[in-house]
Amino acid sequence: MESQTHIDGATQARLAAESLVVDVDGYEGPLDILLTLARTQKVDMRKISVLELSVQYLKFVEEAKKLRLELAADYLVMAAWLAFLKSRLLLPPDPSDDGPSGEELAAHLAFQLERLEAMRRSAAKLMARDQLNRDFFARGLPEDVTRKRNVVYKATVLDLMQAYAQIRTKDEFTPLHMEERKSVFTMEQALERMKSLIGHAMEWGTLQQFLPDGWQNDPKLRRSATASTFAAMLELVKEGKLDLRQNEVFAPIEVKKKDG
Amino acid sequence: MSQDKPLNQSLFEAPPMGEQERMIEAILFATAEPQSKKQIEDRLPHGCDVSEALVHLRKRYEGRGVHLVKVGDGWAFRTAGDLGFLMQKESTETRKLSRAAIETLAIIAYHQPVTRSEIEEIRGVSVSRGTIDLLLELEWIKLGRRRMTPGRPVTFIVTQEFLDHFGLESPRDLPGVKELRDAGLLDNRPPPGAVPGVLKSDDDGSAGEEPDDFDADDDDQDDMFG
Amino acid sequence: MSQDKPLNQSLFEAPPMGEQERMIEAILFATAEPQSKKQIEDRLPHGCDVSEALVHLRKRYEGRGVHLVKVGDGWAFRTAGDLGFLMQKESTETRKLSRAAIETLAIIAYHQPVTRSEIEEIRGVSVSRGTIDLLLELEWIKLGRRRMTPGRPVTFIVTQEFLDHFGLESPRDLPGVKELRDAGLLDNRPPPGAVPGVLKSDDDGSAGEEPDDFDADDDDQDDMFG
Repeated sequence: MESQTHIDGATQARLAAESLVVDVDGYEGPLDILLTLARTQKVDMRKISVLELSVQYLKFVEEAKKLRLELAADYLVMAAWLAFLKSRLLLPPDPSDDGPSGEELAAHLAFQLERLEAMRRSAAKLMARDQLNRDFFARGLPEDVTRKRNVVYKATVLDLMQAYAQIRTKDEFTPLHMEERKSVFTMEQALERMKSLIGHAMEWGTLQQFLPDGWQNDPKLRRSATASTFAAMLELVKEGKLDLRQNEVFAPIEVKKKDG
Repeated sequence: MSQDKPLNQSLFEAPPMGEQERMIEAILFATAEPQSKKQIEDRLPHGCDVSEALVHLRKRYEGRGVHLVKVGDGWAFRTAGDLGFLMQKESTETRKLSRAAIETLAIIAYHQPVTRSEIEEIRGVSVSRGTIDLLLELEWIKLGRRRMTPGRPVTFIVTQEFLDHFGLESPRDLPGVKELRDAGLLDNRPPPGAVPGVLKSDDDGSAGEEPDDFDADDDDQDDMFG
Repeated sequence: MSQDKPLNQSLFEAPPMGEQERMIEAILFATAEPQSKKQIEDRLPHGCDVSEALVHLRKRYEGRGVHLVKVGDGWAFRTAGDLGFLMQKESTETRKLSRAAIETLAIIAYHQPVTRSEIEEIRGVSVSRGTIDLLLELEWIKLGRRRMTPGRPVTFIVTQEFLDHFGLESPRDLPGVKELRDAGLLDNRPPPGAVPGVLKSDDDGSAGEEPDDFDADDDDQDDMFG
């Protein structure tokens, strides 16, 4: 009891700083510490002395070092910044420096502290409000709304017709497609045929002469056979087995076995 | 009402009746179960007259949107009987018929009366029970006469509802294949000379042209539609 | 929703105001969640004046055990705050929030829409992912619009559930919000020049000033909330 009364101011400050340091885990970063230190100034947050606060904080970091406590990097960054701020506040302004003045930086720090303090107070007020399911209650026996879902299906005559047309198209033309194949002389067929005829083409002869029997008269059949036979001839030219010539546009195409 | 109370309770006065009413109102609003007088009493300060408060409260809610009602030996707030309709939320959803359904419907419309296996023959795929059920449920198709062939398969025909929905006077109003083609709804490739089996003449759905195997299938169907 | 009422509905006049009031009373009594005017309107007959009926209804329940309260854009009945002691059985133990969570919630409520780095700037420490997740899980906060600044950071705002939980009609009714605004404590005040560490720039959540690991976190968030 008695000894406590003898503790001087300096010791008190040291003890306070020490308890801060020991309890550093309980604080949420340097700003939190600064706010706690600021409160010890026992003035309106707007009238806080940032200079004094900087001194307090630097002392706190000193204590931590003495106690060999490891402070997280952001505490040290803040210490460095506050040391810088302190020098700015104490030294006359350097006219060549166009950065913010010490006063501006200090004002912003004060603003941050005031804002954090205000948010803390607001959070407390918020949590002190009446809360749902603690102080006031919603209907305990809500009557479920029964949901009746009516599904309306939509279809038009056009949908119907299109669907039907599609089915009919599929049915009608599948067999037709197969039949059509009969009127086609394929390139494979033409190539097969030409290879067997090459030996006879010692002299120039027209393409028409090489069309298969029965494919010359019907125009549809002739078109197909002409196209495939011509393609087959080109293939054989590429292979170096045939020569192909046409004297002028639309003139008959002539073919003969390659010399040598 | 004021029987067997503990001796010391008379030291505390019960809240005024209006306050008791408020309290019961809040309790019955917030509780999930109807509360008996005893349960209510247990929650209220000493000396409350639950019975009397309930009478007042019940009167207060007379003619309101919710009523104070007795449920067994408990009390609860309930929606007024005439407002029950508000507790139903009707929603309407418009859906498009599936392709299977619209094709099946089209075949029935164009070929009716038609059996299920005929539909499958025309579509080239089997018709699910759900598709037929949906069309039956929509009342767009119904059962026609049984086909007088072995197995006596059921046939499907379209209904008056179908005609109403599609704005047709009769199924004959459906455009024929030639008209579909003229309208550009069918591919304009030249029609082949011969048309195989399933392609029946448009304006009758006569059974005459069906292959025999339809009937065999239909046996199964009868089991299903019984 | 239930718009597809028969066309002739306009032939019927809206029910008298007293009746509209009853209907809304029934609807709001039956649902635990606040209902918007639109939701109420959708369930009432055509031509009802929901706003006016709500005014009457609110007045009717003034001083009762149950109140009609406005929550965001919804309306709900809630028991009077002074009667909470009667409902001990109903009260649910709310998870005890950490100081970080409470502060973060308050900052979001008072400063919304607010980015994560703004919250960090105000608190002076980084906000853990878990804190934000917890508040999201409680449905007390949700994502607002992205801020139109480099990096397009997400913002957080409070929800209707938050307002409902704390008995607030709107965020404007937060305790002391006017005083805070008048004192400039809700302003976004950028720090003059370069300020180290936690003292970041106010008006964006841009990557430039944040340690890298914050960015990583933010990326994760983007993934989560698309």
